[in-house]
Amino acid sequence: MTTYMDHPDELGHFGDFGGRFVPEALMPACLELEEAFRDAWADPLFLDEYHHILKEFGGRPTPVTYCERLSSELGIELYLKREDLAHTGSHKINNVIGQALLTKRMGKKRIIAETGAGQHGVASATAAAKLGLECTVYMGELDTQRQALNVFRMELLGASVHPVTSGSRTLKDAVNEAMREWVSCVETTHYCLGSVMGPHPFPWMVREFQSILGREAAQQLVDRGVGTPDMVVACVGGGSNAAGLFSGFANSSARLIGVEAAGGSAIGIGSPGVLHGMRSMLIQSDVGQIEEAHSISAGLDYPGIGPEHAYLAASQRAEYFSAGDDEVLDALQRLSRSEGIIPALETAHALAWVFREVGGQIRRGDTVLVNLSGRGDKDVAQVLDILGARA
Amino acid sequence: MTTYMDHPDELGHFGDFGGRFVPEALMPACLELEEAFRDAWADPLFLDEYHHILKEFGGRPTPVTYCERLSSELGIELYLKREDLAHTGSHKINNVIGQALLTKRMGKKRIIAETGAGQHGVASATAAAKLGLECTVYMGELDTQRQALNVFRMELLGASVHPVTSGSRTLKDAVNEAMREWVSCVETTHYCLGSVMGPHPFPWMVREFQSILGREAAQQLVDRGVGTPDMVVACVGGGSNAAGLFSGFANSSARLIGVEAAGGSAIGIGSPGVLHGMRSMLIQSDVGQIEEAHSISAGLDYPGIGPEHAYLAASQRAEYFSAGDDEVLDALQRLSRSEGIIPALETAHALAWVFREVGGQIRRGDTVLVNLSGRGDKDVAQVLDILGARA
Amino acid sequence: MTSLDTTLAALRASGRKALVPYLVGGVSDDWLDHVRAAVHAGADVVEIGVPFSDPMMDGVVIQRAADVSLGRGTTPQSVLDDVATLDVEIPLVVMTYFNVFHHMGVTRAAGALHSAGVSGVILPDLPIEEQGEWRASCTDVDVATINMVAPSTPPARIEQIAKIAQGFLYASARMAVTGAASDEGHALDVVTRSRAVSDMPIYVGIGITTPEQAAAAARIADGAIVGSALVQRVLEGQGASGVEAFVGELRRAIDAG
Amino acid sequence: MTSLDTTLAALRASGRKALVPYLVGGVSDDWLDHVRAAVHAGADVVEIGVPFSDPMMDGVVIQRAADVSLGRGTTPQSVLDDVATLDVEIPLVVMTYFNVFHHMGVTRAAGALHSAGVSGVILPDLPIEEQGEWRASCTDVDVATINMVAPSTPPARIEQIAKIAQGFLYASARMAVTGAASDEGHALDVVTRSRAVSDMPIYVGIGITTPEQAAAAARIADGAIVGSALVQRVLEGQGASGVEAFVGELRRAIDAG
Ligand SMILES: Cc1ncc(COP(=O)(O)O)c(C=O)c1O
Ligand SMILES: Cc1ncc(COP(=O)(O)O)c(C=O)c1O
Repeated sequence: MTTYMDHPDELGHFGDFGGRFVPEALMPACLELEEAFRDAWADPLFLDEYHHILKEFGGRPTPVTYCERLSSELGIELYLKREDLAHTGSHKINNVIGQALLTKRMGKKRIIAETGAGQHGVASATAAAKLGLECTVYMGELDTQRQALNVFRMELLGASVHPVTSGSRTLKDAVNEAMREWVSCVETTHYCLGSVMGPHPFPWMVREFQSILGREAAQQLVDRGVGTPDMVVACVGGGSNAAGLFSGFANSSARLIGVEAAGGSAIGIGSPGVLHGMRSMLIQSDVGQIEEAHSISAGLDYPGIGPEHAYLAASQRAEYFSAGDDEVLDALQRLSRSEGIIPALETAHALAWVFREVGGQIRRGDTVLVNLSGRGDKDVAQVLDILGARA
Repeated sequence: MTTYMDHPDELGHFGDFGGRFVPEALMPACLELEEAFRDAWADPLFLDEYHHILKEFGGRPTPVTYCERLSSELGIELYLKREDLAHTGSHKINNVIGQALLTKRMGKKRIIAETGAGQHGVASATAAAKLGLECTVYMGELDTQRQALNVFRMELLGASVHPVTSGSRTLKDAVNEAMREWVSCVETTHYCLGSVMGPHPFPWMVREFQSILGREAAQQLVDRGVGTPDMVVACVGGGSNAAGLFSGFANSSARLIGVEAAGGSAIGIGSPGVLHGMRSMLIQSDVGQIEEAHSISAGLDYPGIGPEHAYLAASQRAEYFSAGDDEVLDALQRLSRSEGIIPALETAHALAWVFREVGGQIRRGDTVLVNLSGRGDKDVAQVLDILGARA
Repeated sequence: MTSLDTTLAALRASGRKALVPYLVGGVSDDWLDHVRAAVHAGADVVEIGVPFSDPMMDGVVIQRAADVSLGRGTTPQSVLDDVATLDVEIPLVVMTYFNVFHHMGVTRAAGALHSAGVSGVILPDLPIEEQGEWRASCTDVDVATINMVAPSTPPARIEQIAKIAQGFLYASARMAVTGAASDEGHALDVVTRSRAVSDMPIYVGIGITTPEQAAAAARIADGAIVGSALVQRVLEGQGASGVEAFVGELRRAIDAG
Repeated sequence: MTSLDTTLAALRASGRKALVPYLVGGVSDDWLDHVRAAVHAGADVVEIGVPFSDPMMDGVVIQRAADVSLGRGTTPQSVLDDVATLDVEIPLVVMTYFNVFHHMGVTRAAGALHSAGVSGVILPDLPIEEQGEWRASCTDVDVATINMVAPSTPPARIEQIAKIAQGFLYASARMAVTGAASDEGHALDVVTRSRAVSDMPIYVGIGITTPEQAAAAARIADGAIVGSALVQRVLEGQGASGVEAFVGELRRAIDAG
């Protein structure tokens, strides 16, 4: 039997995907990072500190919530893994605490990070503040305007935010710019990537840092006597929350479902390519130019997907679907009204798929675990604008 | 030895304060509620459900976080009880889950609530959505304008928000209006009051519902080997987060410190009076008209204080101080930068006092526990406006 | 037994149904003329509201009047000072919220009420459990403490209240704050339950808006209290003549039975 | 051994220091004239950038030029088609990002490069570990795969790279993306370390802005690569004559030693 979500190969390949497509200038840093991570991840002291901080500072473990009202409306057993309750409001904290600790372990004093809507930027700024690191966040200029409050949150946390004026001035350009900057400060600075993407060891490392949520959820379902769910569902931007969740169930009988934004569906409408240090599925033009993703949720506005997801899709261990903006808005409202939890727009993609597929992909009576990857507070102004304009 | 924070007397008195100063129309509802609460609070099934929901839905227990960087800067041992990590972002959820369960137990189908900035309104709407109750929130018209996003959050959660156009159109008028409305629907509707105020049994009941945070914190400090802190500090609006915290330490050697907003300091500049069903300390004119409180934080903009706090102050078991807007803004920024936690403006009052009083009220080396009553996300826009205008 | 008890018992004994108009003190320069007009038009008792910043039992009309009055600089003492200048033959009672007198000090407040010639006080937020000191101070100076009963008040509690009630029992016709209403609410029910345990005069109030409603209330009880409908006319600027006209209408309707 | 290896080895043997100007393909109608001008002014190799949407190793100037070019509808194939029409005596190398050729298909891309008369390719994001298939396809059609070494590249890795390198070793003078710089960076260090393990021609690039810097680079290495400073002039609209003038200055400075 194949086991899934174990180590990639020595060069960071998950099947045909992954690898380390970086300029020579960055190669030593990637190798150093890989070694540091391998070493740390086998070091009980590091693991203790990582778990201690996530527990006492990050609010872990997050609970699994049973949705009583929706379950009976839908005729399924619906559970949510509550990453919205983690510090800073999403799963992003799991990753940044790990990378910030690793930064110190490598003797570096500063992190840089890219961000789209600002969630990973806020999380990075938070980890940096907590651990006494400097932090610069690269953010597309358009996004800094759309998310001015998140810019200010990062600044409050002591980070400096660098607006990126190149290209489409959104997330993918922020990644480009962070990589460019990293070249020039790689001696003192760690690039704290926000999802299971980029060059090896990032996709593997970030998945490992996020696996805490999948492990917790699996154990929590066992503890409640639910056992293995029929289906495990997560939204996919770069794919870190999905990877974290899936890793808790990859070698169980659960179906693994990733839900991308319809306009950013790298598995659905993309093709293999190389970007940001990895070979993966990318949305690109017919001559190999990377295209912009389009979605109501900034956190899914990424034209690629983590390489391990490309592999899980190719090997059919996981299945990837997509959800459109309208059903996503409906899903956000439905969960809010029925269960008292306002989900992030990203998360609402996973919910929209579940609401749509009951009776389709989902059989009545199935037990479905959805990763509530983040809270919707950050999105409320946007949703108000959209619904207000429609009313 | 006197024991503190036990039951009030039969009529709801804490020393000279408290009582049940309500119209006859509401008296039966208050008596029914008192009986229902007494009964529920002694019923292991009710307690189980309350604790179960707070755990699996509300994110309890919240951690206690040690502030490594600030502790060493200040020369004290600073711990935070992290209510910002509770669902909806503050301690308010502890109370509303309790009251919503009680509502169902009394066979009522609807709750009404007052709110200032919207925290208690959002929490109430959340509890109502979770438990399948209807919910109407009364909110001063001025506040609905200042906090339009919170109005929309409540609406997303299925509540209807009723703008109050009387009086100063802020929190105290929202309480008046909620009470008026309660008179007309008391048969079917529970008034879910948001703090340790109002007529008996509210001050006692809400304190009991909030005591979970104090009990947790006390146990967590014991578990870590810290033992009893020298000082326990909380901000005080109505006083529910402070009451919850204090109750875990009232019969220990810890000094109990409540910090009010300088412009809403009912203990500091108020005098005894009767409002909203209770006898307590109130800010009032020289002819007994209630005055508006003024503070940068909407959640502390209340001219009164819970009667048990008035009693704790009179009996000198707890001490009450105040903090001004400027030092509060500084404190918010300092915690954010140093520890990666953006506190609510309300909470920042407690922090401002601690930062100011090290070397004064606080001896170097003291162990200080501050209740981080809520997260600052709701306040970021306002802080940006203020700091932006100054820059 | 206060003088108010004696007066109102005698009124009832005479077979006359009581009409109690409510006016907000200090709402205008000529507010005392409104009181006089009400007396002239046949009021048996006038209820005078002392405006309070947070009138929890009042609907929008009386809230607005209170705001207007406070905006003019009205204070509890200024209302009492005004009242003291009135020279009318009927009892005057004051309605306000307890904080106003609590802040004055209970003994001082009772004295001030007495000096102003006030016969009784209605404090909707001072329940019987908390009335001890207040009641004692007032009784000392012959000021009655008038209690309310509501549709939600259970029989045993009505009995408790009736036992210590002074002046009249204020029977709330409905579960609502002051303001216009178009039906009789639970008036009959509340009055019937009160009668069963008390032989005090019982006056019905809350929501009585029209002469017909006042007449209906007076038929089932010993009197009718009319507040918002009258205050509304004052706010519209109808002045003393408007008050006199409306109170006259109420009087005639009640007397017509 | 590709033809490029032979040509550049011979160039070095002749004692002439190589000058490698960089131009962005498709940036203007007359971009081929810029290439010809560079050749005319004394370039030994011309490096032609194929614009990519996400130029991770490029600074603002070259990013801007790539945007301009893409905005004109330039595609990888259109650049190669243009290049195919050039009739120049010196080797042309292409610089771009791997996705462009990955998307074409590695074998097809190698064939297209060959057909266009391109002698070598620089793909900064294709490290040696991932070059296997690419290198094989290119070698088949006599297209060299040129590798970079950076100041951060440790000696052992320089050795690994040098072992398989073709054409020349592209020595990055600094830890930075393309763009102007005012010092020599770590050029001497990188070159020294590369020399220790390789006898390939070593050309220094990244940040060479002025004739003086080019001359300095050529003194310590076998050649100098000048990109942003030249592209900047193109973006300013200096056209073929501007290119010719600047490349001429660079040539003279280098030749002056
Ligand atoms: C709440 C939330 N969920 C999901 C995502 C998508 O990222 P990933 O696919 O890496 O989990 C984001 C990214 O910003 C997010 O904020
Ligand atoms: C975060 C937070 N802290 C404190 C308060 C003050 O309320 P209390 O004194 O009842 O805890 C509020 C009220 O809105 C609040 O939102």
